[in-house]
Amino acid sequence: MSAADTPIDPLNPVMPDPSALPADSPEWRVKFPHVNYINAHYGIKSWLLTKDHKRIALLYLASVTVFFALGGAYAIAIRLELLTPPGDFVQAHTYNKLFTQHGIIMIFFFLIPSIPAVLGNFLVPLMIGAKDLAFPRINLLSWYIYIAGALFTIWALLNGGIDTGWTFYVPYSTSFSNTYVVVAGLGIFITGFSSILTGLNFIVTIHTMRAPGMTWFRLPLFIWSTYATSLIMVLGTPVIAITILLVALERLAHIGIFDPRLGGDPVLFQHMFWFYSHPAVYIMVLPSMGVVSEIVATFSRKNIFGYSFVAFSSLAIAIFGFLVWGHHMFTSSQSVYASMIFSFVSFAVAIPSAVKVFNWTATLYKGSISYDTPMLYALGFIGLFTMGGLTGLFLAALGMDVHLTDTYFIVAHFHYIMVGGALMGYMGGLHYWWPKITGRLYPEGWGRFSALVIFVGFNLTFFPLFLAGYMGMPRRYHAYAEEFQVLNVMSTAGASILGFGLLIPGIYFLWSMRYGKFAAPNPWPATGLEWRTLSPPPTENFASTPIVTWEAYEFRPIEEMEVIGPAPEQSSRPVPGLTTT
Amino acid sequence: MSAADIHLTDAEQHAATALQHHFDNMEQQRVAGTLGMWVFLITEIMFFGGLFTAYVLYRTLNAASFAAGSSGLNVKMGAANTVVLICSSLTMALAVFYAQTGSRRMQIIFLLVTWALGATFLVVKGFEYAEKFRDNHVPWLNFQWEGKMPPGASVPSIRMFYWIYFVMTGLHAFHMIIGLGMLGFLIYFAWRGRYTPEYHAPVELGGLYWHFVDIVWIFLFPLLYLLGANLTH
Amino acid sequence: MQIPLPKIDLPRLPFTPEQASTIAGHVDALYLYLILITLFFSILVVVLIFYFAVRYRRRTPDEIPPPVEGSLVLETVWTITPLLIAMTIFVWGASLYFALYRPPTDATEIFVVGKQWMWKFQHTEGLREINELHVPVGAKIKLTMTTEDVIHALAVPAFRIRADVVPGRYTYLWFEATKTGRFHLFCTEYCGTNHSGMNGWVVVQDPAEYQAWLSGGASESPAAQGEKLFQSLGCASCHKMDVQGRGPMLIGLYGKPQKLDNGQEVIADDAYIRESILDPQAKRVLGFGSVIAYIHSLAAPQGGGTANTAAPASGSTTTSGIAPDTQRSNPVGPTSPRTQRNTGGAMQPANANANTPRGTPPP
Amino acid sequence: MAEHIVSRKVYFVIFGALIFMTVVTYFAAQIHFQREAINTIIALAIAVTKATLVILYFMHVRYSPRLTWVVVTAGFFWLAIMIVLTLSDYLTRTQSAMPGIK
Repeated sequence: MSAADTPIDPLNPVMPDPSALPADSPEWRVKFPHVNYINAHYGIKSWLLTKDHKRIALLYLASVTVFFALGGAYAIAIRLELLTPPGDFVQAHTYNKLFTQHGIIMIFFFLIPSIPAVLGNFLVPLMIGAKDLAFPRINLLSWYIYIAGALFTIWALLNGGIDTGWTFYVPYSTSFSNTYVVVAGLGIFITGFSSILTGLNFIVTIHTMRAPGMTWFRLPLFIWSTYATSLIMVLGTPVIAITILLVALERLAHIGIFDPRLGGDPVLFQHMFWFYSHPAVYIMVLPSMGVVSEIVATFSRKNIFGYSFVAFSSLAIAIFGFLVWGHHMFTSSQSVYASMIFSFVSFAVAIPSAVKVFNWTATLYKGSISYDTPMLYALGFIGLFTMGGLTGLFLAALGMDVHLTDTYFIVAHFHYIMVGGALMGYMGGLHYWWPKITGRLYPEGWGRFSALVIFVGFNLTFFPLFLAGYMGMPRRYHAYAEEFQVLNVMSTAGASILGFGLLIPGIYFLWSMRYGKFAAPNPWPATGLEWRTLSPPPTENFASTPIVTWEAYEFRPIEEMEVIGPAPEQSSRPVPGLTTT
Repeated sequence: MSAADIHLTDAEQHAATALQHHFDNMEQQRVAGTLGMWVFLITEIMFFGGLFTAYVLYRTLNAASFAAGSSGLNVKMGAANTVVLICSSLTMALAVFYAQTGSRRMQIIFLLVTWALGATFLVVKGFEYAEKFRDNHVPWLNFQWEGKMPPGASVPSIRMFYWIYFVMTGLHAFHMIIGLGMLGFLIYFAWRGRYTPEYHAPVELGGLYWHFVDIVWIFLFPLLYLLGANLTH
Repeated sequence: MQIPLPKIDLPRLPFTPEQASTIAGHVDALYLYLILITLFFSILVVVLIFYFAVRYRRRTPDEIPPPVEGSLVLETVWTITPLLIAMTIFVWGASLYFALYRPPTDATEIFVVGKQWMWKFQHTEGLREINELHVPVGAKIKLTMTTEDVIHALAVPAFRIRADVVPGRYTYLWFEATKTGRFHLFCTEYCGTNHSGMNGWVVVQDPAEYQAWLSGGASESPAAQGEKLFQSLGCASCHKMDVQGRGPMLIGLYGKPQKLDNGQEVIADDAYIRESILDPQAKRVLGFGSVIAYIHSLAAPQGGGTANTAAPASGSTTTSGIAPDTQRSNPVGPTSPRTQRNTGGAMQPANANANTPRGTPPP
Repeated sequence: MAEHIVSRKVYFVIFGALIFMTVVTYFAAQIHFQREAINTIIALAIAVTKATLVILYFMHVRYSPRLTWVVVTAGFFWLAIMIVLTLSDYLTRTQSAMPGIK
């Protein structure tokens, strides 16, 4: 009987003989894991007071998952209500709260923090070869701010909710809604600062903390897109903060800045709101584009076709994204000339997105393509994002938008970008870096299966809504006209498949944290710096500051991609609780 | 600038005890801090920017009302406060200078003077607010308009001018209060001798913040106070 | 200036609403163009992805394909081509937009007021309607719109028109209906609890029929006249057609047994319906006593505005110190700049100073 | 790149200029010009100059790396985007072909 089979008595631990175990076998890894960021410290305090960007990423992962589940539950309720034309499942007032809260939670508490705060936090220092973000304490603070904002919002939800739509259009939100607008607004206001601090941290880190040799054009494309995202966070978020502040003041003290009865202008609110909220769409989808660039390169073992075009298209999207907000207001009584400017720039901003899609596709050419789960998500992303982007052209076209805006066409379009784009990228990224984050592999078969289920469920949910939209079905309708029912039944059926598909990864990710196979430092293999340290990485990421001498996505045989960090044998130490010393 | 561009000797690196673990050297830490502060300041620009946008819009639409509203403000107090803030910016800059050159005593003196000037600003602001309250010019509490009514002006728009005045100066005053708290920290740590010519980033960053708040006022003063000054004659 | 649009005769595509206005065919033509572009690019991308994914699938685990250099020519091509295509869409879309938002000068004006949660229409002849708009076929109609409370949006999918209705300002829409019939009309800017109930119909009639309707609708059937009364007397605000309102739903009621709140059951025949209209409390349907209980509670005289009785949202807890009735007692604005001439003071502005819309009323 | 220490003399010169401009703007505002725009232009021109001096000298941007220049410019540029594009709606409404909006 070998030492590995001996049951260990936790009260009287006996040190097994290391020589009886083959080095770096699974048994070895259980008994002698290398010191990494997860096992370096124990106890709840070591997590809540951590300044390690990787641990903060996990804190974010846990919190956004909770909010995703909550937002998803609202989505299911909405789809159930829309199964039949009359409003029979919930009251109209309740339904209005459902879609408002679905929107607020999914946008401000899931999509905006998801990739930047979870994957970005984890990966930015690893990818550029730094020990941590530039301001670790501010990083932790931003998580606490996020939680504080979340608590405010949850308080508003528990106390009766909010029914203004996530867009908070005045004067409904300021003078007519009898719900918890100020509290929920305060929650979003606070959470905004979390987003600002995260973006600030990334910008400074990427500028000042790159490892020697890591020039701008050797950066992984994920870093470029995170950088572009951070620019939007920093430049846009303060505007939504002041806007919400003004809404609250208007509501509490009738300052009249938006209220026409006091000389204000409700359309000004829309300008200020969309100044942030349109670029916010790019906060959600740009990081996904970065993830997809990484995945496509790794799983076709090819350098990204037109690297610099993809890199600069991220910046172009971030910058031009600030010039197009008026396309949300074509029917709002905005000046027709202003509409023309905004429409024109909207078409211009479509180009960098198209360039990205073409470059990803071209990257596959003469590659060595494997169909691992992250790649399925990435390919799904390209297809769905293409659909979402092209339907965006419908909405940017002025005369067309008049017929389509505020219908289900809009709903379908932005879900193709938000779910088909941002969520697919997030799921792909989570699978791709899961071995690095946890040191364990997820079950590949289940991964592929759920990716397909999600893809099918997603399309069934949202494609019919394009048709319903063109037929004229208005959005945010609790009860709708009979002629739209067939499409809505399809959508609800799709939503149940989508919901089921999303449950599967939830289960196997949890399972794999304990039972998954151990991951090698570079399981795929990929080229980024993050793959040259151990899985999971040690607290300071690399044993010594890496010196980068290779270009981005320079694929070489795996033996040549040495691990910068202590070999597992050297760094091993017994699991606490099993030591005798 | 990346770490690759930075070449410092080991001795220099280890000399600095204030170096945080994840930075390679003091220079990198200082550059990161400064850049971080500047990025923070542009978020502040955008934060105030929302109010400036509202101001510009409504002023364009209701120019007469805004001029009328402005004529009800106390230009002398506004100008006095402008001078106070400019003085405080000078003293703050000098405090940074003495931190850079390593004079603990002068540093503390100038930080204290800056603090006092900031407090003066707030006191004057307080008197101004009290005056507005006396004149029944506080929209939430007691707004009544009996002042100038040039052609084209309307009371709701004048009331809105006063709202914008209170929100903008209130937000600015809030930033001043935060600045005073920050100066308090700087004074305490300067007194403890924490800041040396090698490590004085907090003083420098505090200075950037203080000057930014000054700049906001430099714009608020003409936009709010001077707009209707010619009406009072 | 009116940009003349060429005549377009496009057959109705699947999953599109009826084309019932002169502009509808143009919008559908642009739609078709956009669909073709979408199909072209998505099929291109999907086919390429599938082809590459199969053709270049990984054959050995340690295979490393040689890197491929980028191509400036390709990048330029796929930057410029989409840009050119996008510009064609932009020009087409913008010209339609101008056509949609420039009412012809010879159009007949109809005034529209949105209100939580109903549409009020007023013809220049003085006739008023709620949630239903009668127009003659082939006439150019210009809608001059505003709202009493929040932002609404008027949309008629069959006409492919839509515009927000903004408090404190007039907005405009125009259309020329090309076929008779009843077409859905929706509020499409979220406006509160009963947003989805804020819809109705545009009834397009032959000019002769329309004239008859204008002059009192003598030629209409009793049922149609009754419906008009049902709408105009406000019955419809509680007895709703599609959702359960404050009063019992009337669809499928006639001739069926009804449970009453005193435990009895009656057949909803002519006599019962007549009695219920004249004396609603005589036999009350089970579960609908709350409005009556509310009316009872009003027995003691109360001050305050009853001018606008739109009740606040259910469960009206006020969170922010704004009492719902203080918000509502000051409804904005007149129906239209011309109301005074047509209707006397019935729809005078409540607070002329604050409510003056930013724009000057049309001449 | 080492830190640049600005001399005290520079600070005092800038301070003098700032105070001088404050006095000028104060008295210029009392003058009743025929066109009111002139008052605004003078006041704003002085404010922009003062802010620029503070940024360049008190905030050391003049002696800072190019990145700082970019950051500062970006901040004001984005503010300009917000104001200009918002006004592009309101100001072109006056020439709008939509009748009634004059």
